[in-house]
Amino acid sequence: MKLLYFAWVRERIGKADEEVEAPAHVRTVADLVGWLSGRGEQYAYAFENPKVIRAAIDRAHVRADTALAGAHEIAFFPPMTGG
Amino acid sequence: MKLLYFAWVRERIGKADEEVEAPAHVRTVADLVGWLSGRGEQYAYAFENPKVIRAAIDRAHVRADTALAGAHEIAFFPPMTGG
Amino acid sequence: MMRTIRLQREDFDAGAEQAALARGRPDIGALVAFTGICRGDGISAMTLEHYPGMAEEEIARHVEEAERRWSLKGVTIIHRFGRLVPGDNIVLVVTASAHRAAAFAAAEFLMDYLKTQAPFWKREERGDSASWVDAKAADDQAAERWNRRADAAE
Amino acid sequence: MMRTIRLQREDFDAGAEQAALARGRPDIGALVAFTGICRGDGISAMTLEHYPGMAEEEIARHVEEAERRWSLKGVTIIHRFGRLVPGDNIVLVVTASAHRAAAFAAAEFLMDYLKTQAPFWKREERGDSASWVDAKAADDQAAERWNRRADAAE
Repeated sequence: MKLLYFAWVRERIGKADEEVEAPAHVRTVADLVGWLSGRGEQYAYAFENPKVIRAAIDRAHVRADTALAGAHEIAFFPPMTGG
Repeated sequence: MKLLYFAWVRERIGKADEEVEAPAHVRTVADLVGWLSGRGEQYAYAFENPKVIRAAIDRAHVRADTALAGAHEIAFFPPMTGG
Repeated sequence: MMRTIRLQREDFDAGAEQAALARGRPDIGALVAFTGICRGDGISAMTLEHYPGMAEEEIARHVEEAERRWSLKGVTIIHRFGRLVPGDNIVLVVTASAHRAAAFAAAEFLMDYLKTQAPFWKREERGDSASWVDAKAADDQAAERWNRRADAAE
Repeated sequence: MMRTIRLQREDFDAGAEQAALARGRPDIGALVAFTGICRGDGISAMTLEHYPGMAEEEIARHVEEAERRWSLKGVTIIHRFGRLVPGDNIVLVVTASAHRAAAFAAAEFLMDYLKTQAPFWKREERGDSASWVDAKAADDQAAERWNRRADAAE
């Protein structure tokens, strides 16, 4: 699946997007955050406070306990500051 | 003192303004409405329902029990419908 | 605070008024504009009568009240009088503030008061007849809520 | 209902957008426009990042929600992205309705949601340093009140 990162999540990870194959035990958004955090210190830094991380699956806001099944595009970003 | 009439109050009375000398017993806005109502049927028609008549003394909204003392310009009109 | 109040027979340019209020003012973060337009629901024209002198003073009093309640950077109010046809502009209220909550609240407050306290009267033409518009209870209630609330937000 | 949603790097003409929404529509009696402007309180510039695709979809969902809650004749939303300097326009929300209460409420609702739900992020430059703007609790509370209230006023 495709991952997208925005704002300081993107800056900390050091890339705007990537393709990943997560292992089978990664079933929810929270699982994915945990798995990504173990991939390197830039990921650990980006996700150090999971409570402030927002996620979207296929362009719609989702909660951390949402299942990843069927997701094509998953985005991680800080709270929005538009308007 | 100078009287001004607006909207259907003006139309019913048949004039936009006039100078009057009210007798001494006319002390409040309500007294003035009563006295004017006795001056002819066009006035009686204009003031037939005193509850809906609004008044201003010297360009500020006033209540019916407001004293006329010192008033230069008294206006009568229906509820406002601006905006 | 920049304050502009105009009563006029002529049309106004809502966009130009908004731009004029914000120009060169980097302390303004929020601009709210309300434009009231003559609707065509069965009427062929509308004539707005006003009380010259009092109308300006009454509007100025409410602008001062809005300035006391909210932190405003500028207010522009333009109210037309005379004969208007459907689609014509009637009234413009523009409020400027650092933040949106104050600008929105002040614009609503000013419109509610214009509707019920500013000395203007509308006469509508429908076919061959003309009649004075009755004041709406809903407008009185909208204005009344500002007396109940102490929420001088922002 | 006329609906325009645009995300763009270029500036917009708030007055022209308002005029375009109302033109030839004598059923519109009330037009409310909110313009958000980049303030100059210590910042030299601001860069707005957004999530292309999701931003448009998220805004469209909230416009649909506003249409369900209020009787609207038209909505225009324009949100800029890229680098802006103090005084630059950031966002425009225009709502049109027969009556003012619906137009005001819908414009406030849409702004509250743009602030907290639309995928945009602001990065401010102050002197030599730049930092991402923190989300404000006040904005979350402003958006939250629409979930509590059932006052779909006209």
